[in-house]
Amino acid sequence: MYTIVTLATFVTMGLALVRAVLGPSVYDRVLAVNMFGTKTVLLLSVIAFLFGRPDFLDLALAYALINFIGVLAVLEFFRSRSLRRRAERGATR
Amino acid sequence: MTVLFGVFLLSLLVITAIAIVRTENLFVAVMLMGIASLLIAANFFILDAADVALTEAAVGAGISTVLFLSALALTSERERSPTSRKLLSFTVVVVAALVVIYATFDKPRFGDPEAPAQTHVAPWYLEKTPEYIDIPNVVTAVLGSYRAYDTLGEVFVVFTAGVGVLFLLGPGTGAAGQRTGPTDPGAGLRHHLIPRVVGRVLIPFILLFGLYVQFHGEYGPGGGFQAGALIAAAIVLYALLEGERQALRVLPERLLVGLMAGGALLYAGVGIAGMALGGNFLDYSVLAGNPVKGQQLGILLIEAGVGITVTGTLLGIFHAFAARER
Amino acid sequence: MDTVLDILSWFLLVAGGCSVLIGGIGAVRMPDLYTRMHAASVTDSLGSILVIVGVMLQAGLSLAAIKLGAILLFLLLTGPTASNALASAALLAGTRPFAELPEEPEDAR
Amino acid sequence: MELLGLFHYWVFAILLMTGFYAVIAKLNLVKKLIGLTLFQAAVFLLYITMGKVDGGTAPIFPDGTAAGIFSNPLPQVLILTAIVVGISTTALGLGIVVRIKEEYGSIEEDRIQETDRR
Repeated sequence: MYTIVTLATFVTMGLALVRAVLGPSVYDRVLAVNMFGTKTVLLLSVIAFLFGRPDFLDLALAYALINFIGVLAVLEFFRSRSLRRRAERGATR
Repeated sequence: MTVLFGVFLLSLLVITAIAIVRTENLFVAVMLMGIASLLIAANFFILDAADVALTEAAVGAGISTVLFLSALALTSERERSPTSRKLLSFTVVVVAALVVIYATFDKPRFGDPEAPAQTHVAPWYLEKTPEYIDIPNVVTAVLGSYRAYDTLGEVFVVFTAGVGVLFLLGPGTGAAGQRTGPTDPGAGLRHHLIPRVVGRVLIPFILLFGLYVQFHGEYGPGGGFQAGALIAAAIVLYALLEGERQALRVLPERLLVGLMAGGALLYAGVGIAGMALGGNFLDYSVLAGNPVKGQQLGILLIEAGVGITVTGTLLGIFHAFAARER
Repeated sequence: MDTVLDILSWFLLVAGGCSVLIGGIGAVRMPDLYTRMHAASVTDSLGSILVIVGVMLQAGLSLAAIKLGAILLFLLLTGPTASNALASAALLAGTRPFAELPEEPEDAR
Repeated sequence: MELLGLFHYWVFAILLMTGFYAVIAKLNLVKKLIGLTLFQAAVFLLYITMGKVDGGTAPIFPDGTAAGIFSNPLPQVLILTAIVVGISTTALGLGIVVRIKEEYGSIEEDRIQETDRR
């Protein structure tokens, strides 16, 4: 039964990868990475039970906690980039 | 089944790697690196390396993306020059790949218990750890005690890399500070209310989890390297939300440099304490009356040293990059 | 009792697997960023709930169940926040929704 | 099945060479570093693959005794430290790239060489 969920997650990871490679906009890629992260958390929690070592859920917990940082870093990157561009435009005017 | 899972994940990894090399947009390459890191961590997990997977998770999910993005913000987002000597490089790479693949036919089959790697020292480590050190996690035992020299060296490499980054990008080098725009990029995401509220909820839990990983490293996957990266990730999250300057106010630069050096010194100090008590360098058996207890105490102390140095170094590097931006 | 729990958890796991899969297909097939985000994030949270509650039923009352609960809690906290942050960043950067009506005034934002 | 057992090593070869291609063929310095990171990841995978034992589990004793089959802990220790060292050295590389950008105004190898020739 775990195998079915694992396979579904695998296929979804593949689909998210398709989205990340195709794009087209950078936001699509961020979305794909975020989705990939959630799917990895699910995959790791299910596989921990599939292999019979539920004490390894720490790994999924780590991802559940810090995947968010990547998205925020991207957000901050966009924000500082738009500020920089505005400043450059102001300077050349 | 493990083999099939591995085959699937590795195929995705190859596709990701090729996409990373092909894209000319460096931002996209960094995003795809994030996916590659997740795939690698899942692979490590399937290959029974829970500790390694946790390290990859702690480093790859937060710190690595943040560092690459700050470097991109300081340089450029696009590759401007076309690929050079494309055909020649491609030929070299394909020939080399074929040679390596040809060499793999002599390798032992995947998972072979009779492979040379499995038959020499590894059984000894597995057999003797309950007797000599008596902790369940053999990886921590090997890392902290049997091969403590190695780990000491690695800690000093991390320390040196951190010092190198501070020398390159620290205050007073090059053009830093000359670019004073009308904006304040050091302010962070203060105006994004929802991420800020949720992020602030998460920070204490990440710190708590980091401490759990640090001190539970003898019993489950974890240890100083993972914990250091996790705690650094929590502080980086704080810096992203509240602005980098506020984070520096909480953990000033001096303190970070102190942590960097202090952790490495604690590690080396444990080794010297062992010598002072009549043992060899990094022999913990003499630290307590009972050799097994001494080993456990020694591992606890050096893991703490590793955690402190890794936290200090990663945060020092992050601040060095972030300070350039403002 | 155990059989009932087993059947329930299998049902949840299969439903979760389907939901995850549908989200993945949606993220590839939908026409623009916001619809893709919708497909991905809705089934992300639903799929996570179904799968993790399904696994929790298998784990029973143990440390693993508590850890799974924590994982679910953090996933449900961060997932929608990340979607919200991403959508607002995209909207501010000028990506217009695909389904926007043409007669809507330009400055309605 | 016999050949599938070598698949992991083939992926190692392909990944290694993909990273290497980025290092030698791309002129952008950040891209070179990304290639180097891929190269590193390939080596990590090779080590961990070699440590796997059929039917084994992670070398963390569930009940405190060494009963059962466990995978090899030694490659895991080497790679665990190498990952953190890898990110630190990559950061050092990125620091150098940032300084190059500030001094030369570009991170493309050909333009840097052009500036140097003048």
